[in-house]
Order: sequence, then C-alpha cells, then structure tokens
Amino acid sequence: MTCTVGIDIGSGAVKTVLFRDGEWLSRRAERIRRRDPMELAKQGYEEVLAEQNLKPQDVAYVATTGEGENVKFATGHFYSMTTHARGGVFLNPQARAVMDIGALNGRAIWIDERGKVLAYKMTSQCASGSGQFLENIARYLGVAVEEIGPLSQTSKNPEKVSSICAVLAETDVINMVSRGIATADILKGIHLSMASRLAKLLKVTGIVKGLALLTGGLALDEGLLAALREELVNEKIVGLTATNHPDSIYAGAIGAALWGAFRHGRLSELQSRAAA
Amino acid sequence: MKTFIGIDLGSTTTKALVIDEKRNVLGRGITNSRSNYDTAATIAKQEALVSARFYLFHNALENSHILNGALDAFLGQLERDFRLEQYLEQLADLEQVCQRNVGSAKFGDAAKGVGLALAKLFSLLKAEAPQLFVPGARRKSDFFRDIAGAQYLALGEKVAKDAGVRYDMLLNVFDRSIIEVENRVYADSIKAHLLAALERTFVALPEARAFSQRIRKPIQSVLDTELEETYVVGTGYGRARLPFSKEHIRSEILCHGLGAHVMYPKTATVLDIGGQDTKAIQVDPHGIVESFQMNDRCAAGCGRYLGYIADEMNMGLHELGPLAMKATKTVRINSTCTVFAGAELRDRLSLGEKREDIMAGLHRAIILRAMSILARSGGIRDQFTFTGGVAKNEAAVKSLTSLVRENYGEVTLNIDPDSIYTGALGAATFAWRAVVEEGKSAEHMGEKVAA
Amino acid sequence: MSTATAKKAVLKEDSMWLQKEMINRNYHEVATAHASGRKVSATFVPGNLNELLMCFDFARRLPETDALQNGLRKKSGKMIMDAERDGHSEDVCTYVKADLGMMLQGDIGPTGEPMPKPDVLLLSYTGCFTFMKWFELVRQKYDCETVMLHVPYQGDGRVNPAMREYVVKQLKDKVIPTLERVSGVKFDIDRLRGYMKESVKAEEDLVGVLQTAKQRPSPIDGYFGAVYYIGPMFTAFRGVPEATRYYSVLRKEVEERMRAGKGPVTPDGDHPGEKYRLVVEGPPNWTNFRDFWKMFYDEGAVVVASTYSKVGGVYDFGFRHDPEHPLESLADYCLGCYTNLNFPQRIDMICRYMDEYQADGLLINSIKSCNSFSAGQLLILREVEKRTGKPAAFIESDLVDPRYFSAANIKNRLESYFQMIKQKRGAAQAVAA
Amino acid sequence: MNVNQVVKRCEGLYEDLDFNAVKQWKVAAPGRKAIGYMPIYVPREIVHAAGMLPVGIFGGGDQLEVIQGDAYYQSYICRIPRSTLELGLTGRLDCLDGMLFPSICDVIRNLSGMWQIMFKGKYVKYFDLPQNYDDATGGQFYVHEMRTLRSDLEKISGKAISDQDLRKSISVYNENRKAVRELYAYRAQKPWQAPTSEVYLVLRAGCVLPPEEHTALIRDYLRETEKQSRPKRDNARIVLTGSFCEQPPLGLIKSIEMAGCYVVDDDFQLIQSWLLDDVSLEENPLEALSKAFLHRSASTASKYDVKKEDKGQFLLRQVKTRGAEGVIFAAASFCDPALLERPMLQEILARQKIPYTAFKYAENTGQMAPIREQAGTFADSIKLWSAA
Ligand SMILES: Nc1ncnc2c1ncn2[C@@H]1O[C@H](COP(=O)(O)OP(=O)(O)O)[C@@H](O)[C@H]1O
Ligand SMILES: Nc1ncnc2c1ncn2[C@@H]1O[C@H](COP(=O)(O)OP(=O)(O)O)[C@@H](O)[C@H]1O
Ligand code: SF4
Ligand code: SF4
Ligand code: SF4
Repeated sequence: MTCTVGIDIGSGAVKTVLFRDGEWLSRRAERIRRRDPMELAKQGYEEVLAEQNLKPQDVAYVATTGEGENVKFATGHFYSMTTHARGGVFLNPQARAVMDIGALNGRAIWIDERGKVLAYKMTSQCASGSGQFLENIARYLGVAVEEIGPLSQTSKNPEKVSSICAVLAETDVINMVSRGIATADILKGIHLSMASRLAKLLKVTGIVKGLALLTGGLALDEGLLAALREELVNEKIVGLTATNHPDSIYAGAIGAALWGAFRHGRLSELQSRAAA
Repeated sequence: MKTFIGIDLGSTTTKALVIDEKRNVLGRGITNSRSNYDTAATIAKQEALVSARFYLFHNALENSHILNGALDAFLGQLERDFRLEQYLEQLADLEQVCQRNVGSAKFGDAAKGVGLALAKLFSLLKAEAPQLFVPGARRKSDFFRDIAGAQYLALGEKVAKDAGVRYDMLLNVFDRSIIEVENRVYADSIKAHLLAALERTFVALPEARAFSQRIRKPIQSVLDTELEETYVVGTGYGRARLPFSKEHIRSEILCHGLGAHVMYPKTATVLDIGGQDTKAIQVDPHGIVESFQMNDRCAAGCGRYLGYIADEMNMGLHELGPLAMKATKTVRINSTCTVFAGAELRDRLSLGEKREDIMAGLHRAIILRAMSILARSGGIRDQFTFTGGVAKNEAAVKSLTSLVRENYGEVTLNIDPDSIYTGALGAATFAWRAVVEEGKSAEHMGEKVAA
Repeated sequence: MSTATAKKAVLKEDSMWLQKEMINRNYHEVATAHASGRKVSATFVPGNLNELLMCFDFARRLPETDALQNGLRKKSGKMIMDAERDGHSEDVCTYVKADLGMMLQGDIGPTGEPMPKPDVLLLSYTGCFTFMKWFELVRQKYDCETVMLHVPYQGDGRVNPAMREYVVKQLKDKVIPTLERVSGVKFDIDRLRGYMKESVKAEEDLVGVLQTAKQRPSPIDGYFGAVYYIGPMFTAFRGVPEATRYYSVLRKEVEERMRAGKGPVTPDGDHPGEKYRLVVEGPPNWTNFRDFWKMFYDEGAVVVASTYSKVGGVYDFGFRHDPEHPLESLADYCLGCYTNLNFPQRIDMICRYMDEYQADGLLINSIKSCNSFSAGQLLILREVEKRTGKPAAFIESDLVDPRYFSAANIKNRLESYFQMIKQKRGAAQAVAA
Repeated sequence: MNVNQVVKRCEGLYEDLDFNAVKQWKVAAPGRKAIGYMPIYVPREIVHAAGMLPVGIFGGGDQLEVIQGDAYYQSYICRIPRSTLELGLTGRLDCLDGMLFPSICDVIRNLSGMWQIMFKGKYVKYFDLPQNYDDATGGQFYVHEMRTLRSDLEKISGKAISDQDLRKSISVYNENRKAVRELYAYRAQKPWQAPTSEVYLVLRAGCVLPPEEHTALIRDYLRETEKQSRPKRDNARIVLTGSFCEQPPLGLIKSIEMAGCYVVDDDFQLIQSWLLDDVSLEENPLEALSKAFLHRSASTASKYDVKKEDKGQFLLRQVKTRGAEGVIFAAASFCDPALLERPMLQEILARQKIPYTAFKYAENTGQMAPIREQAGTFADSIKLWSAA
C-alpha cells in the first residue's frame, strides 16, 4: 500500500490531493487570497492526512508542483506541465492535450496516452489573457466568478478586446462600458480573446487531433470552454475537441501525486538493487 | 462672477480647476475616472465649484473679521461636515440600490438572509460614518467608492458570519451596485448639504454659534453668487470623448507644460506620471512646449503599477510611499510590467526580502523608467517640475531626487502638493486666454456638462 | 477654370489607372507564368535588380509588395497570426510573417490569383538583415534555388572600390550564371543596357515629381502620395517602357497642379490647405493607411519629403543607372540604398530635406517590425532637432500588423505635435511683432 | 588557487562594469591601447598583433541600471544595444580606444553609426563579414576588410604590424581556442564537475584578459575543478542555442541547471569558439584567417547557409558529438536573427526526433519562475520517459 500526496501551489490557489495505489482518496482546494501559500500547503497536507486518519510517516512520497519548489516537507518536485499532463490523462484517458489556464499564465500541452509531454507552449510576458485579468474585470463589472460563464454564453455580439496589455485592456473595457456595450458581450469578448490565444498556443504545439482537456482554475468556466470551441472551428483546428472535467482544478496536484508514486517505485527498486 | 474651468480627464482620476478673471485659483475638484466620462467630468467640475465656494466663504468671512483666529478651524469643520452629509446621502442611495440588486441576483433561498445582513451592515455603516470625518481620520482615499468599499469590506465579513450568509454574496451585491451609485450626480443637493453642514458645524463649534447670524450672511451671499462658467477647456487622456467642440479641447501635453509653467515660471522640464502614461515635456520660458516624449504602448512603470501593488498588498495607495520609506536597502526590480508586479512581489517575498525593501525597489523601478523617458525627451534642465498623481508618493519623490542628482547634478525640483491638478490648471489657463486674450466666447457645450 | 479642373481630374485618373493596370497585369503575369512557360523570380525591393531579371525573361515577384498589398487589403493580420501559429515569434518582422502566412494559406496573391512557387530567390542582401532569414525560410519550405548577393554596408559612410568590386564579382560569378541556369536564357549585356536606358528616363521624372514638393503649397504629399508614385519604380517595372510612360504622365499632371497652386489630392478630395510641412522618416502603416493619412490632412499637414520614398533607390542626389557601366551601376545602386546608408548619412539626408523642402518639423514613424529602419531612430530625432532647431515627434506603428496600430495613441501624439508647432509659431510671430 | 578562487576571480571580472581589468592592463605599460568589440566575431589576432588588448563587450547584464541607453531604443528592440550605450554614456568604456561592430544584425550595424555620432573622436569601425564563402570573392573582400583594420590600428598605435606579429598572435589565439575546446570537452564529459554557470564565467573572463592569461586561467580551472569531486545529479543533457549575442543573465543559466538540465554545449560568446580549429601559420596570415572564417567556422543565425542542406548541420553535430538528449532554444527577446532561425532548426530537430524546447529572455530578466518551469518540464520529460 503506497500513499502519496500531491500539492499544487499556484498563484491563485493551493490544491492538495491524497492517493493510495492509484485511488484518489482526499482533496483540498484553498484560494490564496493574500495568505501565505506555504502555510496553506501545510494546512492542506495536514487536512488530507487527518481525513484518512493517516500520519506523515504513512506517506511514501509528498510531491509538489507549481511554485512549490521550496516546500520543506516535500519529497520531490515536478514541474507543472509534467503534472498537468499526467493529471489530465487521469481525469480523462482520452485527453491528448491539456490546457492549463492559471491566474497568470496559460499553457498548452500536447501529450500522449500515457501522459507524456510531447510539446508545450506557454503564454509570454503580457497577461491580458490571464485568469486574474478576467477576475479583475468581472469585479469591475460586478459579476461573480460563477456567473461569468453563464452570462458570457448569452452574448450575441461579443466585443473583442484587442489590447495586448492587461492594463490597457482594462481601459478598453471601461470604454466599452461607457459605450453601453452589454456586460455579457464584454465577457464573451474577453473569453474569445483568451480562447484565441489558447488556440494559438495549441496550434503551435503541433497537435492536430484528439481531445483537449481544460485544467486549472478556469477550466470550469463554461463560457471560456464555449469560446474555445468556437475558436477551434474558426481556426480550422477541427480535429480537436475541447472539454473540461469537474475536477479539472486538481489536475496538477493529481499529476504530482501519481508521479510521486512512480518515482517512489523507482527509488525503492534502486534501493533494493543496491542492497542486494 | 466669471470663471474659467479646466477639466483633465485622466485614465485614473478626473480633475477640474476653476480660476477667476485675475487667474486666482478658486477651487479644485477630483474624482475617480469611470466608465462614464461625462459623469466624471461633471462631478469633478462640481467638486471644483464646491471648493470654489469654500474659497469664497473664506474671503467673505475674512473680510468680515468675524472669526478672526478661528476661521480656518471653522471652515475645516464645515468642510468635514459637508463631506459627511454627502457621504450619508450616497450611503442611503447605495443601500437602496443594494437591496434592489439582491432581488435581481440569483441568490435563490439565500436572498432573504442577504437582505437582512445588508440592512444590518448599512446600519453599522451609518453609525460609523461620523467617525470617518473627525479631524485627522485616516481614509483609504476621498472617493466614495473607496471609502464605502473599505468600510463595507471591513464590517461585512463579520456581519456575514453572524448572519450565516456567504461573504461572497455581499461582495457581489456591492460590486454590482457601486457603479450605479457612483455614476449619479447629486447636483441639486449641494446647497442643501452646505446649509445642513453649517448647522452641524454650529453644533460642533459652540464658540462660533454666538456669531451664527453674522456668519450666515456672508455665506448666504456667496451661495447666491452665480458662478458663471465662462469658458471650459478639456484635456487629458479621455478628452476626445468629452462632449466639447474642438475649440474647447487642448492636448494634455500642452496643458501640462503650461500648467507647470504657471505654477513655477522657471520650469524647463516637466515630468508627469499618471495612471497609464508617463510624459516628459520640455518647455521654453513662456511655457510653450518644445518637445515631449511619452511611454510607448506598454503601460509598464506607470501609476497603475502602484495600484496593482497596493491591491496585491491590500493597502491604500497613499500607504505605499510611507512603507517604502522605511526601507534599509533597495531590492533591484527589473521588470516594471504592471500585470506581473504582483508576481514579482511574491517572488521576492519568497526569497526572504523584506516588504519595505521590495517596495523601495519597486518605486525605484518606476522612476528608472521615467528617467529613460526624460532622457529621451532631451534630459532634465533647471528647473524641473514633477506632476501627476505619483508625485504625491514620497518614496517615488525620494528615488527621483536621488536619480536626478546622480545623473544631472543639482537642479531645483518643484513638487506642488496640488501637482495632480497641473493639467487642469493648464487647461483653465487656456480657457482664460481664449476669452481674455483672444476674445472668444464659449460655444454651446454638451448639455450634460453645461447643466 | 472648370474645364481645367475637369481635365486635371481626368489626367489624375490617367496615372492612377495606368498604375493600377500595371500592377494587376504583373500579378496576372506572375500567376500565369508557369502555364506560359516562364520562370518566376522573387527578390526584395531595396537593391532589386529588376533590369537584370528582365534579361532572363523572369516573371517577377516581390514578396514585400505582396505583404504590403495584403496589408492594404486588410488581409495581413490573419496571415501573420498563421505564421505565428506555425512557430514564428511575435517579436520578428511582420513582412516575413505575412509572406509565410500567405503561403500557408495556399499562396493566393493579393489580387486573388494563386501565386506560383518561385524558381529562384535572388537574395539581394541590401540594407536589411532579415532578408537573409526570409529567403532561407522560403527555401526551407519550398525548396527554391537561392542565390545570395551580399551587398556590404556603408559602415563609414562611403562606397570603397573593394565593395563595388565584391558586388560586381558576385554578379558575374554567382548571380548571372545561376539566373542563366535557372531560366535557360543566355545573358546579354546589351539587353541590360537597353532596359537601363528606360530606367534613367523614369528615374529622372520620378525625381522631378518628388521635388515639386519644394513648392508652397506642395502639389503632392511626399509620403502618403509618394508611396503610390514610387510603386512602379521600386518593383517589377523599372526598365519597362510602360513605367517610363507612367512617370512622364505623372510628372505632367503634378506640374500642372503645381502651376495651378493646388495642394495634394487626398482620398477625400483636395487637401484642405497646407498648414504644416513635415519630413517623415520610416515606412508607413499599411493596414490603416487611409485612417493614418487622414490624421494628417485633417489637421492640414503635408509631408514634403520622406526617406521611405527612397527605399528602392536614392535618386534625388544624382544617382542614375548607367547603361555604359551596367554591372557597376547595379552595384552602386544596391550599395546606395537608403537602408544601406550609415547613421550619419541618414541624418545628413534628413537635415538636407528639412532645409531644401522648408519643413516645419520631422516626424518619425517607428515601425516595430523593421530593425533596419528603427534601431536608433531616437538618435536621428535628437540629432535632427539639434541641427535644424525644428521640433521632431515620434510615433509607433507597424507595417502590416494591425495589432500594432493604435489609432487613439497616434492621434494623440500627432495632435499634440501639431498644436505644439502652432504654438511655437505663434510665439515666434509674437516675438517678431 | 582552488576552484572556488578561480571562479571568484572570474565572477569579479564579470561583475566589474567599470572594466578595471582593462584599465589595469593599460597602465601597466605606457602607451597601451584597448579596442572593444561586439558579438559575434572579429579577428582579435589583428588587434593583439598591434599590441592592443581586444575587449569583448557583451552588454551590461542584469546589474546595470539602464537610463540613458533606454532613451535611444524603443521597447521592441533587444537589450544589448541599450545597455552597451549606457556603458558608453556613463564613461565606463572610456578605457577603450576604439570599438569594432561586426556584422551581426541591423541593430548592431546601426549602433556602429550611432557610436560615430555619440563618441566623436573615438575610433569606430563597422567590421563587415562576408556572406559569400568563395576565397576569390568573399575571401578577397574579407581580406580587404582585415587589411583596413590592420592599417587603421597601425595608425592608432603608430607602428606597423608585420606578418610575423600576426603569426605570433594567431598562435597565441590558437592556443586559447584549444583551451576553450578542452573546457567544452571536459564539461560535456563531466557536466557536474564543470557547471555551466562556472564555465560561462571562465569563458567570460576572456573578454577582458589578455589571451595568454585567459588560456592559463582556463587550464587552472580545469585542473582545480577535477580535484574537487562534486555530486553527480540525474539531469538531462541539453545543448543551449540562440544566445550568440545578448547574453542571458547568470541567474538564468543557474535556473536551467537547477531545474534539472546539464548544458553540454552552447553558443555563448561565440567568438571564443568561432574558428573550429587552428588557423594555419604557414600561409599569408590574413588569408589564413580568411580561410578559417570562410570554411571552418561555427554556424549561427547571422551567417548565411549556402545550401538548404547545410541548415542545422552544425547544431546536429553539437547534439551528436556532445551526447545531448535535447536542445533548448534560448534567444534574446526581439532578436530577429535568432528567432527567425529557430523554426528552421526546430524543423530539422523534429525530423531527427531530437526533443527541444524554447524560450526568450533579456539580459536583465528577473523572473525565473517561467524559465524554471519550462526547463524543468523539459528535463522531467526527458528523465521520466527516457527509459520508456
Ligand atoms: N469556479 C471558478 N470559475 C471560474 N474561474 C475560477 C474558478 N475558481 C477559480 N477560478 C480562476 O482560476 C484562477 C486560479 O486558477 P489556478 O489554476 O488555481 O491558478 P494557479 O495554478 O496559477 O493558481 C483564478 O485566477 C480564478 O480567476
Ligand atoms: N494619494 C496618493 N498617494 C500616492 N500615489 C497616488 C495617490 N493618488 C494617486 N496616486 C497615483 O497616481 C496615479 C494616478 O495619477 P493621475 O495623475 O491621476 O493619472 P491620470 O491623469 O492618468 O488619471 C495612480 O495610479 C497612483 O499611482
Ligand atoms: S504591455 Fe502591459 S502586460 Fe505587457 S509588459 Fe507592458 S505593462 Fe505588462
Ligand atoms: S526588417 Fe524592415 S527592411 Fe527588413 S524585411 Fe522587415 S520591414 Fe523589410
Ligand atoms: S540580440 Fe539579436 S537583434 Fe539584438 S543586437 Fe544581438 S543579434 Fe541583433
């Protein structure tokens, strides 16, 4: 019996999961909201253990991912694209691409059926297509995070945000409001610009067909998913179908826990070989 | 009486400034820029006219020698009381809008609870309101959105918990409602508020009450004086959207150049750091712009950068400077990308740097960018005037001072406490010139602004 | 008077019509080249050896012009994005990406006809480093034969004999044999001489046209208008008799406007009156060309001289193709391209324009794509200001990437600039009075 | 000197933006002169033969606050020209008696003219490199360029440069290049013993030290590092390419290593390994230098590949001979040559099934998290899947 914990420390939230022999036992997700992520990680770790009545020594491998390179109690660290890829195939074995949209960066990862990263592409410095930007705008427009998706889907005339810079894009949005553009159309416009960036990232990776799974905090935003589907059609990337999963936000943590188990296996194998 | 008004519609704040025929500054008004430019301009102008009334009160009362030594204290109290009156009216408005929005939000079963919590919250807010306006009180800013928002956040968490409703829902109702409220112009109630405030002041300052009749008279006569908006000139980032004809619009570069020149006639170089742009302007001894440079399409290193930082640290803008002043060293920050400012901050914190040292680095980074734009425009010449919202920030000023000295030696650095109004002052001066020097008369303005 | 106006309008239409016709015909020629047994060449505008290519009967493609035309037709944005999706960086020259994007979309030319794969890429490496990568990229994708003509840079502001010799030697040893082999046509130097004679005539007239802008008011716009005037000369037509005819018609037309004291013609009709005379450095923006131009004439600004109208050859200081020394003069032509000049030379040239054309100021349109033009333009700005005492201004856009054209931003700067010139002028008058 | 001391010394030289090493060299004997050069290549032998010190100028790194330099460049131009200008405008390059700007791209090319205007009175030369590799054509032109340089330097120093002088300098540099080759070979063999963050510094010392001293320094380093055994990590072996001009900050190199990569070959400061083998001492020295350049030099985006088939061969050889498992493309932002070259090279790697990844940097990049993440993912995927 091997228990492993995966902790994904993002810029928006800390996600923790507990696995036993490939079986997912516990989960925690906590928005950071200006708290210390390392504290939250520790807290999440303790909580998942407590939930299963486990003690730290029962855990074979604590794997971090995201910004968790310096977590003291971790056994090892995997980089986020590695973990999102693995988490992606766990959540949906059909997935051949994983798109992770976090608070600051977006990534498109092309994977094979085992969760191996074949190619990937990350957004560059400018951040107008990030989760945080969407969140800021939604606050400005007085829309709750959960409402963004449904509202965006009611839009008839989406108004695209052209600016590459999030700061200037904010002004664009303010101008739109003053021009009387409906909230739904603005949100949809932002979704479309985000989607077109993502579609572009996807295309650059080289993948042409299969299922593309959204992971990360924005995966559950149905409006974004819908926009992405539209963009894939617009861009004639017809071989790809975009989808999400209710547990998408945990993909990174899941991947970390699974890779932790894999490394644990390898390491004990090496150890026993050394002992022999 | 004739007045000349300049309105500077900035990306972050909208400023208005009123001068009289002798080019005395009568009043200044500021509000946060918002989605509705007309409203922003109207409110700023209204605020400037209110402040002009206070100026006139001051003159009238001074001439009457009633309050001799106590005049400033009296007017200070009057102004605070006036703000409180305004605040209470807006708060009442906000409550109404919030309650209405609870009805239309999809809160389902929770709606009733949210409504009750709101009622509780607003009764607390109202009770706390006078506290906000006692002498020396610290407020996050002077804009209703910020003051009310800060109070709402602070009190809301507990109210939500006690009432067993989700805090998120309360926040959501606020976000929805504030836009509507802040876009309302309470033009009609100004006189009433002033009179009501006067009553409050007499309560607060019993000594003054003795002369209440003699005080009321000059005040009433000021209130009866019509402030004729003889000519209005608009400028700033949003000027193209002001409902003014081309004749009434000047480029913000010219206005900042002229404004700085009016404040400090020996100005040769002007630096203006606003919310989304940084401008370096060279002016000749007559205040005429010789050359200028602005930041390019990237908004890195402008005032909004500090806004992101303040949000990230959950602090008010005016608290950033003092924090940075506590630094014992300056952490080197290379990127001034506004959006990644928060990430950069977290990065440094996780490396164990102290908050104040990072803050010092962030301020220096902004000023470094400004130094480049200055260099691009032809460098710094004596005298050098620093304007715009960021000039209020002492840490930015400190970095600037030392970098100027390192690179250009000793130059006189002018910073006016009202430097944020430089563009508006330039615009008002253009308005004055148009009438007094060029003999123009105002064209018909857009209705909303003229109203 | 009314007949004169009517006549002029017709004449104007003459030159416009002629040009449009020529350009469309060339696209058609290129499109049908392979069907009619002709080979196709591709080369760049600066340092284009059009007369030489004509000697081998090539149908001539110019990828830069394709990109430009696609920009004008608002098709380039999509092409650039396609190229970026194909792995190109956001940071690099968008002309290249527009071209590669067009190929990715099936190589349909700006006029809607499919463009054939070039049989040879003549890489005239003149004044722009990106050219080299551009053709390497095309070669890698389409396996075209490539021939490099390395034109050394005028690093110390002059052409020395070794440079000329190097270019001529490459022409003789590499370029001509390759073109002969690809086309199957034997090189005939007299044919080259013949084309060059045509070039000289057209060059003379073009210079005549551009220099009418020294008049007040200027009958032409030396930037927005000039980009049309230079079209044939800088592309597949230099040396073609048709082009010679075009330039003589154009010159008459312009000189007539000048005699009538008229200003330039704008897309909205006659120019509203010359208030500001500018010199412009840097290429224009193509995706929003009309809007961009409008920002100038709406404010009464006329561009009297520009460096961009010299990218395909600096003729106004006396250089002409020389039929007597054809290869040497091709070398001199390449070596003397505007972007092959060093910085002091570029600054001298602009200062000279400021003076000869009595300009009120210099405006730099800095192009994100083009390092060749843009890297260091801020020094040009400062030096010209210093030397002429005239104000200069700086705006930024891109050639064919619509994402980099921010109308509000540019308008803001232009307005400020014009108001500044006006204010300064007012002050100067006040002092004089 | 133990290895830490060697590295410390190099670090000191690297961080010294005031070029004190050059100043010290100059005052050590009267009349000494120093000539700066920019990437990618100039024949340092000629400068050396003139009795002068060739000084490599690779921008200002991440410690220089660029103020005035930024005044001359728009945001969409790479960083090296602005930091180089900053160095010049702040007087830090006053110790140089001249600057050479080799043909690398339009930015450096234009900078040569700007330098002429901004630093009047200093010797400035745009040094053209041939893109035609025939001895009789490009070679002849190149020899002429070198001859001009030679006579310019003779004028500055006031003494003639004989062929014998040149040969001597060629042999000094042959030895230096040999040492550099040893260093690269050693690192490829034992990357844990010679981390790239150190190798980089050792190489970089060659920018300001006389070649003889630099050669000795490299050998000191090799000898000393071998003595101190260091832990070997389970890292992926990669070739880093694209950084031939503007150099990445040291933090970036460290981040790549921290994220699980061993750099086994690179194109940093190409000039030091530009000529692939010894330059002949038999022939006319300028012709020998020309031949080495035309036929036996490294490949980079700034150089034309005559045939389609030539593209990428140099990189493939690097991968094969150094036993690399993948390639990281790290190019300076807005570097047209590197970024336009990249898709071509990637296509070739893909055909050979060599994994690669790519990112951009600036010499003052401060945020390493995205870099670590990409390099880390790349290393993860090589490591986790290498057995599979
Ligand atoms: N339920 C939700 N619906 C839409 N967006 C959400 C939701 N929950 C979180 N987010 C968004 O997801 C982002 C955080 O995503 P996450 O993948 O955790 O990012 P990171 O890994 O960078 O922390 C936040 O910026 C937030 O806007
Ligand atoms: N009280 C304050 N203390 C410090 N900084 C301030 C203060 N008020 C405003 N600022 C700064 O000024 C900026 C706005 O400047 P402003 O000149 O009003 O911009 P704009 O003209 O673009 O609207 C803000 O982004 C903020 O950084
Ligand atoms: S354009 Fe905006 S997002 Fe991009 S670097 Fe500048 S400030 Fe940051
Ligand atoms: S860099 Fe400039 S000259 Fe070169 S291809 Fe691009 S636009 Fe043309
Ligand atoms: S980094 Fe690239 S673009 Fe910049 S100077 Fe170097 S080679 Fe040229």
